[in-house]
Amino acid sequence: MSDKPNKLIEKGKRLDGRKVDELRPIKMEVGVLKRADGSCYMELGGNKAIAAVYGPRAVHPRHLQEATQVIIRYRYDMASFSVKERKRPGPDRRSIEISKVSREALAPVILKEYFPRSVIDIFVEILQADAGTRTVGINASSVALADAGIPMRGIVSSCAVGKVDGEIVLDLTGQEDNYGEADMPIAMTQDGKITLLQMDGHLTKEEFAQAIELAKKGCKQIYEVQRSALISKYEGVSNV
Amino acid sequence: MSDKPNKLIEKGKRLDGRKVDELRPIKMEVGVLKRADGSCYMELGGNKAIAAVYGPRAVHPRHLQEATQVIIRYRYDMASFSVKERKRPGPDRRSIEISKVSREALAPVILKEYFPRSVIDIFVEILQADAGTRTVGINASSVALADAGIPMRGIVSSCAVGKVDGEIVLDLTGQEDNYGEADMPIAMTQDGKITLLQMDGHLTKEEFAQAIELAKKGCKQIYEVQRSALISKYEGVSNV
Amino acid sequence: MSDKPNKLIEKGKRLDGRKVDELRPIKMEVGVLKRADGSCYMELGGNKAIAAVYGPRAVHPRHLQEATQVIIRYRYDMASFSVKERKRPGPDRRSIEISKVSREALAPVILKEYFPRSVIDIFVEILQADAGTRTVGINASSVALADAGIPMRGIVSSCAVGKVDGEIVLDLTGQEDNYGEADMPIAMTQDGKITLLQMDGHLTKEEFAQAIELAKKGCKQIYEVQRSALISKYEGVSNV
Amino acid sequence: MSEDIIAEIKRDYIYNLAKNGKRVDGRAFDEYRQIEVETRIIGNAEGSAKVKIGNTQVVVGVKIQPGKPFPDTPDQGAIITNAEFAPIASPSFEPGPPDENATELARVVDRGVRESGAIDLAKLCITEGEDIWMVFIDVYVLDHDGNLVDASALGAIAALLNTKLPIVRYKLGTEDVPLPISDLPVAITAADIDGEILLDPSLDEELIASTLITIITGKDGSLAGIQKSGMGPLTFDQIFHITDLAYKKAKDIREKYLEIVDDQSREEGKKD
Amino acid sequence: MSEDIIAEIKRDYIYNLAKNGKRVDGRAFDEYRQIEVETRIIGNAEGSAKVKIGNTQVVVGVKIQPGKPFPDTPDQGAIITNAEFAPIASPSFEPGPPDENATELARVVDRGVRESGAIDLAKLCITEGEDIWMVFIDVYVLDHDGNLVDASALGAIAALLNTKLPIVRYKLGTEDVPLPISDLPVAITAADIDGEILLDPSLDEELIASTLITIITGKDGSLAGIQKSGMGPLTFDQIFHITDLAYKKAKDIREKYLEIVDDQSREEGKKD
Amino acid sequence: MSEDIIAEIKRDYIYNLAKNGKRVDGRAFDEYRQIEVETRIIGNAEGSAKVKIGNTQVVVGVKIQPGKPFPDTPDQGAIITNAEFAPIASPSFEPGPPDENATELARVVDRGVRESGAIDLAKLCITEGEDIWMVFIDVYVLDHDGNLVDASALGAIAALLNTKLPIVRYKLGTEDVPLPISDLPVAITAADIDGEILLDPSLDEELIASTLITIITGKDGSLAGIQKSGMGPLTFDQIFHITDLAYKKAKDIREKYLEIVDDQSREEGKKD
Repeated sequence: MSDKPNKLIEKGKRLDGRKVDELRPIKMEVGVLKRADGSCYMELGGNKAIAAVYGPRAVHPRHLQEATQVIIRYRYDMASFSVKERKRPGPDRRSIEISKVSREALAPVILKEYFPRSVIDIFVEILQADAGTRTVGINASSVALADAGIPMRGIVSSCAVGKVDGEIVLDLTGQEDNYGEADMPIAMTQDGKITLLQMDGHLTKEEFAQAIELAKKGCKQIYEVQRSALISKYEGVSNV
Repeated sequence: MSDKPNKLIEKGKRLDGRKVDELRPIKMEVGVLKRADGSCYMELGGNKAIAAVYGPRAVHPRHLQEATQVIIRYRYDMASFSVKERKRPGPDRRSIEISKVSREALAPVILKEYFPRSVIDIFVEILQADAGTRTVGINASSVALADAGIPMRGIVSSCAVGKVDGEIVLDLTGQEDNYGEADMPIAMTQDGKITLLQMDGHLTKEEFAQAIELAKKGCKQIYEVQRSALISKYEGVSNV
Repeated sequence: MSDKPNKLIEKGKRLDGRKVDELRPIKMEVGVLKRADGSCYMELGGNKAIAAVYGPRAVHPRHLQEATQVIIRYRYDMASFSVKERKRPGPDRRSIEISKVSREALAPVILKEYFPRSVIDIFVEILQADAGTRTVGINASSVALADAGIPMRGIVSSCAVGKVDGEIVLDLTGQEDNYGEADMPIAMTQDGKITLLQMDGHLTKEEFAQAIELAKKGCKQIYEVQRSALISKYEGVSNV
Repeated sequence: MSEDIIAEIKRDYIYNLAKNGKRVDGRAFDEYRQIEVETRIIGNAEGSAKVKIGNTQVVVGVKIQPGKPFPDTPDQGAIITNAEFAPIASPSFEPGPPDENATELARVVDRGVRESGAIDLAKLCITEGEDIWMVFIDVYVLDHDGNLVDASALGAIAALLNTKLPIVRYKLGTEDVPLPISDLPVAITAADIDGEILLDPSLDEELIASTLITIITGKDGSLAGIQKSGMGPLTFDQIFHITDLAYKKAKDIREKYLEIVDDQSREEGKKD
Repeated sequence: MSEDIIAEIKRDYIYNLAKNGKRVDGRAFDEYRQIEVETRIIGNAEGSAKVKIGNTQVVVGVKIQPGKPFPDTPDQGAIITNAEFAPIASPSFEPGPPDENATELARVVDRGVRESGAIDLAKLCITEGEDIWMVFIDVYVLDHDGNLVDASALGAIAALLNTKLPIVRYKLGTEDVPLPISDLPVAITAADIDGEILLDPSLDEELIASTLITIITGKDGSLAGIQKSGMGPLTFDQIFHITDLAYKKAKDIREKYLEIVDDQSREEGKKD
Repeated sequence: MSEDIIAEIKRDYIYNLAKNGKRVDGRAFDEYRQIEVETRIIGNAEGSAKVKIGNTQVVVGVKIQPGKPFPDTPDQGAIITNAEFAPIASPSFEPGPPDENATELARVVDRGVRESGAIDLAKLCITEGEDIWMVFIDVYVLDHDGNLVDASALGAIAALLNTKLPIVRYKLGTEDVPLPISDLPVAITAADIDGEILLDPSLDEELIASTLITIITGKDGSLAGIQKSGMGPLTFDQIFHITDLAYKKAKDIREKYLEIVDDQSREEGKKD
């Protein structure tokens, strides 16, 4: 492809001016939807997404209920206009896989036994996409779950690391993802449990270890943003 | 498009010889199907359609039942060969919308509370189409409901009015619809309640008022045809 | 089509060397799958197929249950790579029809009243296809049913007969089917009851009678293979 | 529950009649209900027919459009047959894509037309490897009182007989010509009711029959298609008996309903 | 059960208020909730807008791609409008293809744009019979608190107003030009609550209304579309009353939210 | 109910064994069940392989056809990977389109082939922007006794190794040439059972594992793909431990089952 830039990293700076271990600018807002039980809007560079949580609520049809714990459902969806080439609305194989791994990324922290025979629905709508949408979806969902008052063991934070121009970098843009050598989305809890891990491309074992370390830093920063967003919404309440 | 005629109305006459306030020739026959509980065949100019009514009958699955009233379902379908370009069998967005507004056009006259936990199915098959198929479907369904013995407050009658060559006309043909300026299908009860109203195109407020008046006349004529068709079927019975 | 051979039968020999009343080489193996309750792998010339039987097992959803007998389901499926032009995975109209007639070919011998409110699922996967796949599916399924211990009145055996170069032949290849004059798949029980009969093409009444006679012989040979396959699996058991 | 009891009583009644050589509507075992064939009823279709057999009613429309040939038959037209069990036709038909019964019906009608060679597909090639005529045969069942196969197959041939290639509309010439039809296959369906063989089963008869079998025969009396449908087995004797019956009955129907139509069509074709 | 009781109480409350000329949120019958229109919010779309009416939120994105014309309009662009009831927007929205309500919404928005002549489709022809611009208008409902039609229709026009044809991207020229917009249709929806006519119904009002009716009017004050939706009948007087209201209200909204956007767009268009 | 009790007992049994460093079938934690790879089993496929790992059986068929390139990669072939959980393989597989598990399997196998660079896609371009080879990799699971990912990924590479481009059939030349394969990625899956890491989990082990993780490594020992699948979290130490195990085990499997196949294929390729 002709529009591949010569270099994606020059003198330690990426094309958007970031250092290799820097996240893109983040904006996060809690409680942006009225109808949902919990919601969160997040921007990460060129990504814009809304997560909404409904539940716990009754399960229909009833034979899908689980007797001892709540069911978690997660639906990741990209708006048709979120990408350059219009996407047909509705699920495709990519979104089915992302929905599955995202659900598995969040489920470990939810206290599922609190709500037997119920379901918690997590819906993520990607309004604008620029690589890393699944991490944005997980981060926003994690906050939306807290906003909905779902009891959790902690907040899940997620970011992608990868290899670009031979270097391990944090939070790849679409361009870096397309022309880079590896992409590795990851999600973890504050106490260092990995709840999502995927990797495409090529990494040596050393690079993998380095990438994991960088991901830890990235997730930590994400966590601070999540925390601030939640605090700023409940400041009034928490000051009482 | 090259096959647009120069004029659709010349000296007060339309291309098929009708006056602006005239309906196309109508043929209506009641009870044309053996299996259906009620049925009606209708021709309106180049339109040919059959309506069938099944019910009241049990609702499956049961969780769709309504405790205090009957459910009305309406399915408008065009046969693949009813139009010039073969239509793929099955519902499309147009037929889904028409089914909805047609159901809403008929529901107000049905005494729904007589049959709780039941369903009345109205099925319309368009065999040949030449503009106005939804009005034909509603008219035939209305008669088929009566034929099925469904208790109703009255008969719903429907016709389309529109604007062609700057004039307000009754009952547009396909050609008039394609090259005209506005199309407005309408359905009403004998006591002047509007149960369907849609409009595409452009009408001034004055034209709109004029169109409504013309529609009233059209529906009145339709009603007479519906009444005759029902009487001629039940003549034997009513003479007793 | 240019690749039609001049002659499909020369001096009583077909292109693969068979006589007109000869079956293609058969390989049959019972119990090839661990998870299925019964299974059978079958090769017939260029055909390779696996049949699996699950059940009798509970029916979901419950309203599909039949109070006095077991339900039989049959699903014939061709693997995408089983034919020259890749086939889209999933059912098409051909496989829906074959599934129906195959189910009807086997159902008469199953003692259905033994398992009320239950279902027996028969699944056939065609891995490689060269004409006659439905007969292979029925033969393998019949054996898989026995392997699953389903009580039956007998074994159903199936083969195709047809007309090629003016002669009535047994067990057509793909080439013979494409360029032949008639194809007639048939299935029967050992006591001469016909449970499947389809025919495409042209046969005089005399040819039809001849074809039926040939099919009887073919099914008899198939039956011997089915019997041997079952015996060789249960030899150990039956020798006790 | 009460429905089951009525069904049971009806079943016994039909069985007992059949055992005494009789049918509910008084027909002989090899007698058809009244057949009506009406053609050219759909102006937007290139060919059409409505067939009634007793209360059973089907409409068949034929649409013809240019299209691409299949890779393995670059010089032949294509036939695409579809059957819609319109929910107006029966309380048991539901809206939705064709189920296995509608699929089987479509495929039997399709094979009756295709494999019998009724249409000369080589004459439907416009430009080899590029453009062919696609013949869409769409069967809509309007009222289902049994024996849909025979009504649909008869409707398909009757519709094809009055079909013209829309040559003018697609700017491929100055005159529409009739579709080249070279055979008039007729489908005859029999039901096995407790060993008795009845032609043209009504719906009540179909429901209690152990199996149905359709025999399609061509003008020259040869068999042009067979489909057994249903759970019950048939003996060889029964099958030979049915093919004999089918041959005779098809001849009657062909003469009465198709050869007349055929002549009419060709006459009218000349007038156009 | 308790939900039903709350619904019942709410219903009575709204009815009684309406009978006294009042609404739950204190608005007059012909008063809209606060409207906010934000445009150019989706970088990957050729045009976009977010509209809030009270708590109701929709995002409309416009994507434009070259495509083939329909056979009967070889010299015109195409508009394809779709509405997604994203499940984030309401507990009653479920993942899956658009249901009849989403389909109706999409078609009303589509007709409002298409039949009103807001887009000059003849200007969207690239090469007659070969290539045209296809305009995809995708409505995503984010938060559903009633009156989705007006929000979506407003969002569609606002998005189209800031849409540019991606001429450079598809190598059809050196400059992207704005989509040619020739009218600014505005949809006004009214609800009938026990005979009272209320504009801009909230979700609670919609749920108890016997019917809704949407009136679309153009810049010149003419009616450019009507859709009655719901089971209840309307009288002729009601309909004339609503069209009068709609005309006035549409004018306000057009001036306040669209003509400003229009000017801005054209200004910014010049700067680019 | 009784099924639940058996499941409970089985679960406890496997847990207790694992805690003592043992497995039901006597294997060591890092030991695979017996692997069998058979290739060229489907004559109508351009490449094929059947892989057994213990009782687990999958067949992979590769079909190759000319097609159009994606707009953003006009000079590259395309890989389309699909996984069918044939209902013959498990009582829990149902007929129908791939569910989320089949979809995940297909995508992991796909990425293992695609992202590892195993196929040189640039060599699959026939005419830039016009025609490319499309490589369809279809995985059919025949018997599911756990660890479908490793069996499917191994089957995919083994099938690709004996795949030839059907150049003659599509009249693009006089000789079919082998698909250009430049790496031999191998997937190794581990299960976490109460903190213990077991390779090649059987179905019973999978069902009680808190999570599974698949590590794909290439010939040069680098990581070429990772997929964590399941609800349980993993520690960083566990992940480093698993990647170490995976690297070693993949090397064994590659040497034993793929490099031999590779050699054989190339040998046979010469003979053709």
